[in-house]
Amino acid sequence: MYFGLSEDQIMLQDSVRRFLEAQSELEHVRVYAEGDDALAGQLQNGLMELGVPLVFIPEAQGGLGMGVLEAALIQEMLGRFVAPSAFTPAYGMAVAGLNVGTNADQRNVWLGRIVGGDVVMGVGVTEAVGAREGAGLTLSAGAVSGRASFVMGAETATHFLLAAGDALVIIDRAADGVTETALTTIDKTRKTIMLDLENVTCDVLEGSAQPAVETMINVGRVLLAADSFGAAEMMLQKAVAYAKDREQFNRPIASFQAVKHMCADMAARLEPCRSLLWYAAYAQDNVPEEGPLMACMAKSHISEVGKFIARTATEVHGGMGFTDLMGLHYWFKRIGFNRQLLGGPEKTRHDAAVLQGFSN
Amino acid sequence: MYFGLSEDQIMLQDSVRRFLEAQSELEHVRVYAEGDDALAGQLQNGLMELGVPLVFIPEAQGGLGMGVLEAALIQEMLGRFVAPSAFTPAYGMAVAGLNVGTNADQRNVWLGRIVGGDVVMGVGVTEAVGAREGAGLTLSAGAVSGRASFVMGAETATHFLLAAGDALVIIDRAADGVTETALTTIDKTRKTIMLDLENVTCDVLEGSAQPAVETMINVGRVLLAADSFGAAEMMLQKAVAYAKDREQFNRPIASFQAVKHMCADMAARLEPCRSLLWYAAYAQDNVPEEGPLMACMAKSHISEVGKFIARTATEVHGGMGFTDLMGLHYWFKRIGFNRQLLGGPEKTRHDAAVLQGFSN
Amino acid sequence: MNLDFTLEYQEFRAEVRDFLETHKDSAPRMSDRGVRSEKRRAWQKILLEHGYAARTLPKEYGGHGAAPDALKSRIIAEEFSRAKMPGGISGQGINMLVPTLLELGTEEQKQKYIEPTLTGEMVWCQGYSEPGAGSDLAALRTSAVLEGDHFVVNGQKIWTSTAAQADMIFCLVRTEPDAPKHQGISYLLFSMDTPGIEVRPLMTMTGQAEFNEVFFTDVRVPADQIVGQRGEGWMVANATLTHERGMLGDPDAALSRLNSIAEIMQKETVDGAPLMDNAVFRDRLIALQAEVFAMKFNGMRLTTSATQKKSGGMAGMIVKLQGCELNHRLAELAIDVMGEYGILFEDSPFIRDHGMWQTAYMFDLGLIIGGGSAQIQKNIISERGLEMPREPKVAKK
Amino acid sequence: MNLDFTLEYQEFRAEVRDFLETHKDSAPRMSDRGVRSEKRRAWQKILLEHGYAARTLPKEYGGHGAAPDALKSRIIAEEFSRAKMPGGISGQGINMLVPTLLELGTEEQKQKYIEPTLTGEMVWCQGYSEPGAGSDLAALRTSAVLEGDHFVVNGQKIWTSTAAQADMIFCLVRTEPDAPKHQGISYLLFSMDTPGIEVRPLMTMTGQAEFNEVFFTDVRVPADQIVGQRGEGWMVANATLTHERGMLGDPDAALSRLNSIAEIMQKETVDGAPLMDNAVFRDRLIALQAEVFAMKFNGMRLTTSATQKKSGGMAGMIVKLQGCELNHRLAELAIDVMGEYGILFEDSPFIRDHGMWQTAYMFDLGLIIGGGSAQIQKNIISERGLEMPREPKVAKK
Repeated sequence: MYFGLSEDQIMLQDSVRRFLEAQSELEHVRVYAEGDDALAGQLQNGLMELGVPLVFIPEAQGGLGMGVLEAALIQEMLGRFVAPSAFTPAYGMAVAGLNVGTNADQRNVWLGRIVGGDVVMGVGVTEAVGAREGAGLTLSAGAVSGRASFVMGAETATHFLLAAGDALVIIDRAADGVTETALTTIDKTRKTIMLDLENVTCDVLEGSAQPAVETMINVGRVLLAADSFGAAEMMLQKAVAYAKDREQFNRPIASFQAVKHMCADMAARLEPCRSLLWYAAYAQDNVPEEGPLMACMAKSHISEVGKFIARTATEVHGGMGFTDLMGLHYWFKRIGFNRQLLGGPEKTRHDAAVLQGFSN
Repeated sequence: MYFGLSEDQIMLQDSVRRFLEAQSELEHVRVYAEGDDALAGQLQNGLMELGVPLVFIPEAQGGLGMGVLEAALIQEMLGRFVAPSAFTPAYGMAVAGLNVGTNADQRNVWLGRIVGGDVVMGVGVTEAVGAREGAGLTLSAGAVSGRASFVMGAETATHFLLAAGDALVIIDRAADGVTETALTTIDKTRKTIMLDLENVTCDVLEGSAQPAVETMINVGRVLLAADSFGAAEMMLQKAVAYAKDREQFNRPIASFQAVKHMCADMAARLEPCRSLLWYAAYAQDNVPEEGPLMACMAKSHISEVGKFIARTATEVHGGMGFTDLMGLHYWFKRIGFNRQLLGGPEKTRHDAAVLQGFSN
Repeated sequence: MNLDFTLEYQEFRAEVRDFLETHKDSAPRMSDRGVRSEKRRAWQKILLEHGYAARTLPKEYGGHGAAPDALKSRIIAEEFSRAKMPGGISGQGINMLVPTLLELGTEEQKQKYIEPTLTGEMVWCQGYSEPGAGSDLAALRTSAVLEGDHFVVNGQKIWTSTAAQADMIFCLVRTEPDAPKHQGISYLLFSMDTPGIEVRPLMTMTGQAEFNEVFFTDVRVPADQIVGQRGEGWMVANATLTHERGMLGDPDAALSRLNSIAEIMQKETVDGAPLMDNAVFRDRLIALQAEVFAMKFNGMRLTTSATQKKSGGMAGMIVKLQGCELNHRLAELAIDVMGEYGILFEDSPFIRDHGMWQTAYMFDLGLIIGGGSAQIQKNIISERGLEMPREPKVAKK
Repeated sequence: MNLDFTLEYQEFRAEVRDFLETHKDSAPRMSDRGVRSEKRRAWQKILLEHGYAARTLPKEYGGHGAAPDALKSRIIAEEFSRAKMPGGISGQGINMLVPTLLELGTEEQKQKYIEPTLTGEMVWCQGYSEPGAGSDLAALRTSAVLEGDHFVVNGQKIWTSTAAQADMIFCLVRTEPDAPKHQGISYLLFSMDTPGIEVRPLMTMTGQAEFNEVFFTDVRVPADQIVGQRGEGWMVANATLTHERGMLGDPDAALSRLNSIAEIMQKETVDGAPLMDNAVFRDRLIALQAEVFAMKFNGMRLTTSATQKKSGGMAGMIVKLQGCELNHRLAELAIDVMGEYGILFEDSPFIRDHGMWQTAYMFDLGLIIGGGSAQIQKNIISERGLEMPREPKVAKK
């Protein structure tokens, strides 16, 4: 038994870390957040060169054939450096869906195009988690209509992989009948949209859509949890560093017991999340009977701990944490965004109860 | 508008406080808790001399005709000094039930006997709050059968006022067919029993039992909240005093920021409970449309704050708080007992939601 | 306990309602409430005339001269809130400087500054905090050196709201660098037009610049523009900080926030079921409702204390700590119940309640950690309220 | 990440299971597990023989002499827990004194004390804490004055578990009253039968006397009954405190507590509906389940670190703080879901799970606040784990 990362996994994560340390420092983040896509594109290209988009695609389709754990390790780093990347929807969830929910031909075609780089998927599965008033897609004669809300990955998507009732469909972003409404969210490093579709031609994936959509949601939950974990880890690190640096009453605030205990509480709550995240990611590929439950556990628990740390780390920074000067809010908002997508903690805990037969 | 206590109310509370300060110091509490009823009886007599049992009984029946607020102020003191008294069931809930749920004759008879001192009521309404497996009473041909669980006031009761389905009945404790099972609870200062009844002759109160039972529960909830409030206030006071006294690392622990902030958190959460308690008690008599809601609010919120203080005050005492030496656990357990009776916080919040049309 | 109002107060309330009904068209709209708005000043003039602003300030300085009556103040606040009408101007000039001048200013300063401040002609900002002096405010380092009949001010302030629009600043500076830190501070008043002042907006996590940084380079301030004596500035400022407590605003703001959340939960659905059907969210709503009620009643108790000219004691000391925390947690619940909609921000399509919830969630956190942070509030509660000892002095290395 | 066990470990697990199956009738029952129980000692003898107790201790002192293998230790713990079989004796003698003697004892002390301690013949108690020296343990005042070839001990200890049954005590005393507080302490071993020792049971909030106070009046201890040198006792004790970490017990204890609560919620009803139908309690259950899983996986990660002879780092440092807190909150949920039944105590009729929940609720709180309290744990995490500075020294008045 070995509960930990392999050397390869550590190397993979370190290479992404080193790249992002250089490419995604705060000044770059500010530029992305203000909507300058050039710098974000440069970061995408760098990730591409590292092979990041390929990690989760099977070798048979030209990918690197790694698992959800590797994807989570990458996403943790993207969260740690609040990098503007659609990795979770485009190269995590979409790939997971295509792996499960289609026949070999369609899989080869679409994954091949993703590997080739001429297709980047956005995903819309919000209604499969819980449909808000009026939202939802219906399929009729090979065309799809209705609203898909909170579609993820809009920054780079050329196509969208969408849950439409019992089906899973792909549409071209440029197709007739597609109306996009850009959403402004708290997190300016990722782009989310509403899609209103009217009779849009689509490729309906053959095979059973239900398990595919569920897999997409599970993988998405694990990756959002990884993102929050990475962001929370960085916030704790920043809080400790700030506390050592900042003096009040002639001593570093890190020497005040109240500040020390706030940091200790953060560390004590965050550290077990790392193991939970590793296991939840690992289980998706290796312990399938526990995959959905562990996705719920990681998403809900890391969302709660993440919120606690987002607030407490800000508090340690005092007024500075509240300003834009230190940019701490990018991490705060990233954690806030992850919390709500694909089911908030109450929803994911409810799903966990259902999975265990504790509720209907 | 005057939101506060009247001089009479302050005097009433002070007189009970002074009496209990002398009669219910820790050494006495230990004796009661070990089951020595003599000293408890002495305390009852003292309260009797102060007129405490009469406060809530209408003047028409020979009482002092005060309201729930006065009863709550007394109960707060009983909680503060963890006094072994069945005031809540015997002179709060039972009197409230008799005031509402019967005709004038029965009311005169029973309240008269209570005033006279030859009847002391215990109450059993747990099943009207929520019936656990198998419990509940049924009425048939003027006799009552079944189980009443967690009957309050067993220390002094000569009779029991019981909810039996849609009816409210009084039985003599010594009647044929009554089987008592004494319960051991965490709180050794109050006595609770199970009653198993088999065709026990009873006095069925005429009039509508439903509102009477509800009133008993509302008044009971306010008084349990008052008891927890008084106990929590004392625990905070003891924690602050201990922290000033106890030295570690050559300074009183009260000078450590972490200890100070624990005490400040307790005070900040406890103080608004005082106003909530006053209003909830006042509303029972004066704002009847808000009475049931405010009883739920006071019971649930003060239970939560009480639990927080029970734990935190114990923590401030360090290991000493955990021993029997300081007796702090009598307060801890009193708060724990109050929390669970007549509906825990989740149940009372649910009731509050129903009262506002937020739930069925 | 008597929650009825006597005839006098019932009549007073009716009077306020009449006033609001009569003048409802004179109140500036939401978009027209900036510190420089003419409509706002016209409204302020009406309020001053009727005694709904500067109610208890002396007539000789432009106030209404009424006897302090906490109950009437509360009735005014309640009725303005109920009618959704804006109250009087409430900047730091009116709330902090004016009471300070009344207590410690010279007659000339009172004459010169109070009335234009009350009418809104003269807008003030506050220069207290510095980047290196937050919770340890007395560590401030902005210097003022007397040269002839002027102080020459150099340094930097932060957290200065309305600095860009202000005519004047009341400012703490260090005039005696060698004195112990609390005894070397002076309290100066000067024009924001004085050469050498630069204002830079300070953006916060809400995406707005609610505050500014203000930089002073050789700013020359006439030496008589001082309140109190040289080196007494800390005492003068503390008088002002005490007055800050008065800025409570709508006593039932938390309750109306709570009711808005209940409305969302009743109106909006997931998978066809109203959010209110979610027992877990409902339980959180009710738990917060109990806290809101507790704070509401705590506030009523404080009003009664004030009408009796008694100190609110612990009930008063905990208001800021508990109030900010409660508002923050209300916003947190609103965001959680809205699910994905909870992350919408600013002027996004589909946003609920004009985006107030995320903004409130962050801004209230700022209030918790900002000027007079939660940590400091807890020190005050433990030291003044519970009489626990101060942190001992640290040994020199 | 590889959660499979290699053949070696699968075989080892099978071996443990075989052992447990074969010897299941030899294990003492719950009522027969006291420190003086003959059955317990017979069981300990079997465990020692098979290497399920004192597994890695040298054979020459009565141990099994196996190479340390964290995975095998974990497998043993898991299998004993699964079979609900008691493990080896685990008092403070075995867990704290024996490792200390192995590291710092004289050869004579090792020969004399280790084997009888392992077999359970010699029972120890620990004399560290004093009423005035809790979190500030080094402030202890129990004195030992050398008179001829004996130390004469006077003073008082507290929190001494099994003091009434113990043969021996390992005890910290102050031998050099004029030295700095950490340098004046010595570590003595002596018999609890020595004249001048009085043991008084210390009742706690659980209603049981889990601890004792121990009073020393002119207790004469031979001078060679010291571990380490005079004045080195603090260093010796810290070696022991480090070993305390090993006392973790059943790695899945929290999970089995959680499962018991789920069982109650599925089995018991209110108004005819199972408690599990209450969405609010269910939500709390699942939230705790996530924490239990996180701690379980954290423990697996620590086992892997140990098999690789690496430090667990932060993952290890947080175990006590988080583990106690989690157990306390599990008990809290159990009490809440049981409603009125939650307040039943001791041997009350109708009590659930033999009354374990209230006892656990209180006892776990005791663990949180007791020896090495939460406050101290947080200091350790912030200072050693996050490298934050220690509290500065307080200035002399």
